[in-house]
Amino acid sequence: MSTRDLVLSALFAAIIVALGILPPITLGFIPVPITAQSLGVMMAGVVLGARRGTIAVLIVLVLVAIGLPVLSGGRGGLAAFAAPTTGFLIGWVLAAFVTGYLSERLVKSEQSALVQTVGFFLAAMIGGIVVLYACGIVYLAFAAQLGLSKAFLGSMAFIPGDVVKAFVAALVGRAVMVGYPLLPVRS
Amino acid sequence: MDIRFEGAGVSYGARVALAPVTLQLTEKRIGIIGLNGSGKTTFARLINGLTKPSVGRVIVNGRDTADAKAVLTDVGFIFQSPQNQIILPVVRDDIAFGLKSRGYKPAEIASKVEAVLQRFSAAHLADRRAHELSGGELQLAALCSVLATGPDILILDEPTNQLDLKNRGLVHGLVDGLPESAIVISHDLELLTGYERVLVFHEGNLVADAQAGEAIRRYREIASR
Amino acid sequence: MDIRFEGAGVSYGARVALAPVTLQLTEKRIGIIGLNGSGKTTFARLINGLTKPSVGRVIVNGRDTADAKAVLTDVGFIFQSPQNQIILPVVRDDIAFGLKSRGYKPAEIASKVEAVLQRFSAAHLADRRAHELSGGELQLAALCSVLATGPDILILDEPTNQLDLKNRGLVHGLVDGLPESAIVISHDLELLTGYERVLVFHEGNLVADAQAGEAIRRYREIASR
Amino acid sequence: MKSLFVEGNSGMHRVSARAKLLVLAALGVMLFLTANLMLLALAVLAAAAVYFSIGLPPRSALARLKPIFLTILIVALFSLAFNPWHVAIVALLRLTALMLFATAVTATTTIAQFIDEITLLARPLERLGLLRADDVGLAVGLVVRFVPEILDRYRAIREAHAARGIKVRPTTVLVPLIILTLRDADNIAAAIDARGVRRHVN
Ligand SMILES: Nc1ncnc2c1ncn2[C@@H]1O[C@H](COP(=O)(O)OP(=O)(O)OP(=O)(O)O)[C@@H](O)[C@H]1O
Ligand SMILES: Nc1ncnc2c1ncn2[C@@H]1O[C@H](COP(=O)(O)OP(=O)(O)OP(=O)(O)O)[C@@H](O)[C@H]1O
Ligand SMILES: O=C(O)CCCC[C@@H]1SC[C@@H]2NC(=O)N[C@@H]21
Ligand SMILES: [Mg+2]
Ligand SMILES: [Mg+2]
Repeated sequence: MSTRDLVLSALFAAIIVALGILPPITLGFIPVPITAQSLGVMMAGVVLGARRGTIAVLIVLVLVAIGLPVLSGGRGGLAAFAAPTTGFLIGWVLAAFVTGYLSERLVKSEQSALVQTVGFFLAAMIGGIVVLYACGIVYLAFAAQLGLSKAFLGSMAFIPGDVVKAFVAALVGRAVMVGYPLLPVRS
Repeated sequence: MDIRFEGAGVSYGARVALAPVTLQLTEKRIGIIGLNGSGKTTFARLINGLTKPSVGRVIVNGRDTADAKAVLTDVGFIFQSPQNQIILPVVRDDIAFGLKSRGYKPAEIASKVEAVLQRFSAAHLADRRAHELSGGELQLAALCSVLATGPDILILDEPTNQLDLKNRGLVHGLVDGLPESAIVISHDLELLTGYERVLVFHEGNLVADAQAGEAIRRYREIASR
Repeated sequence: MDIRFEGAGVSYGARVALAPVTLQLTEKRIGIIGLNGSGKTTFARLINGLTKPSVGRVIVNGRDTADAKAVLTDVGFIFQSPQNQIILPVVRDDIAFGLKSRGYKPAEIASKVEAVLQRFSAAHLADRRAHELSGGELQLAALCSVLATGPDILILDEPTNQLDLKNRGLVHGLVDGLPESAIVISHDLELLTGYERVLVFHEGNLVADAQAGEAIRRYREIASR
Repeated sequence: MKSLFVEGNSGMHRVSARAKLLVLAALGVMLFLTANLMLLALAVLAAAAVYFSIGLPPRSALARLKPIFLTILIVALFSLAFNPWHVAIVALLRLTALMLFATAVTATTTIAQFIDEITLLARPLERLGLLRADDVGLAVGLVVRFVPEILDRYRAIREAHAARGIKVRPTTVLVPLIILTLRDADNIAAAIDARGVRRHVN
């Protein structure tokens, strides 16, 4: 990995951490916080692409593991990997990868603004919602003995917020692409 | 322009960033100098209400800055790091953006954008990406964005930072030619030659308020201590 | 120090950032001036191999910079934006950082860190966070980090940017006192007074190579066009 | 950014980081192999004993547990509403024991120790050419170094909105924030390369 790619990933990890300053909203009946950090995960994929986006998220997980309070609400430490929400946390890695991979495939610089935005939106929806929720729900069902259907139902409370996040990520991705083209082009 | 400081000062906790100042500013060109951390930016931010006084009041054109919104339309501010000031990636969009939020119609916006680009001979920058601009070009773009909305008073915080001799000359010329009132913070003392009023700050205190020549002499004396 | 440019030039696509240059640099103090975008930074980056020549070669102390690794130990570089130069959170760790990767043992590292802090009277900065430092302090910390590894040649890219008169004086003093060879890029012409050799760049070309007085005269002429 | 490490000299502090991490991993597996309530309750008691022995004042020791324990409890209650009671209790006990021990490991292991272990884990990947093990420490340092810088920039961008009378929206803040941060990355990378730190890489 070039030094530039390493630094890009680390700085995006820093952006994800910074998004954790916004306090999480915890819905009374669901144990997983609504957090702006998952917006950061989507943006990492959209802006940096699959490889660097994935590394950015991995760096965040390393920071969590070594005891830095980088999750929203100042949480962190290995205990974050022993929570019912751990599936979502680990799912961030796959989410960034899939979002990035699809962004690289769907969005081309010669497309119109609308097509690009829609491309990024689809990438963020599939990576940041479909794939992420699959990880989160399976883990929740298993670790908390909740059963798949209940875990699924409970997680639906995040859908409205996460659709909005995917939309914001798409707008940001398109604007950054215009202002600072960076996404790796696939040959 | 009519700016009155009435015993206005700023503290952060126990630290005094600006000791209370009482004065009135009406001159067309006002310079501000002082060492790093002496309180220059703090003083300027009081004028457009970005910082609220911890004691006293600041009155701009008859309005208390405690109600920042009223003052913002009168006062334009060019920040010390202009790259933080450009909000949209493309220069033209950024200029239009401030107008849009003031409720102008699309046709008006387009004509105002053209007018300001014309005024500063900056048409060649209109479609450039802000992040690719050189220091001098960035300063110019920020100036266009801020002046497009027609403020009455302009504050420039170290506008010639990082610029070469030529760009510096360009900015000097631009500032001198502004019909608006301008308050200029600068380490670039040449920029202030001829100013009838220059304020010198030191460790949070206003230590001189004089013509350029006298004020610069005081500043050099402080710097050489 | 012995730096040879042998027809070395840099292009980005069709754009020529630096037209081929042939010269030899052996003087202890070398100044570089020119307008924004004239190719100064590009020229300097060729010396430590951060940028590779598109044509020609650059030889530093007998080694081709095409093999950047060999050259990096000889050449220290202080960048145009010092806030991006301090890489680790705490100054002391940052200074140690460059040493660690050169394979020194922990005890050696500690003593070298102390030595460089001593040399620049910067011990008070050792445990400060990079993020909290003022512009002048950042420059000082960057100098410590780079010189700790003992390069033979130091390149400073606009070291007095954004500094007030006092800090500027401080940096002038530091640079003048360096026993290392130094190549100084600057818009701050005072910094270069007395330099026996100053290069002037314009639009990617080396347009003058002379004593400070003569070079600065040429530069002013270019800037006033 | 302050780490969750707690200064001290308890038994847990003296055990090597590697041993603690191995035990934690083993615990993670073993707890899920049994559904025996007695055994699980015992595990919780043991983990609690370890956790409360590390020398943290009881009040802050409890405060640290709160956020994650709360989620575990809520999930258990949610589970209780739909599942047989012992299923819910099993999940509650498993996660509580694991969380207690994990919190104890975090509180007694320094960042430097963690980074050493992660670097070691990364060595095999390095041999595959996937990454450089030493980059782990560098990346962590970079994030800690630049988070405050990013927050400052966020503040500056918000102020620019205020000064120009523009309403703050997520996109108009995030776009300049990301562009400016990415642009810094180029300069920072050059600074790292110039210091010859990652020398065997292009
Ligand atoms: N938000 C804040 N919190 C705490 N201290 C502050 C804050 N803003 C400014 N200060 C302090 O107030 C003092 C004056 O700062 P100010 O920015 O006005 O200086 P300045 O004269 O503009 O300096 P420079 O030439 O470096 O721009 C400094 O000591 C600064 O550290
Ligand atoms: N990576 C790059 N890709 C394309 N163009 C570049 C690149 N780096 C530099 N340039 C261009 O090469 C020219 C010389 O740039 P350089 O940075 O050397 O100027 P400079 O003299 O250091 O200017 P300043 O005083 O603003 O620092 C400029 O026109 C610049 O836009
Ligand atoms: O512990 C954490 O902070 C990580 C939990 C992850 C939260 C998930 S991400 C997808 C979903 N959307 C949210 O807003 N929160 C959850
Ligand atoms: Mg200031
Ligand atoms: Mg330069």
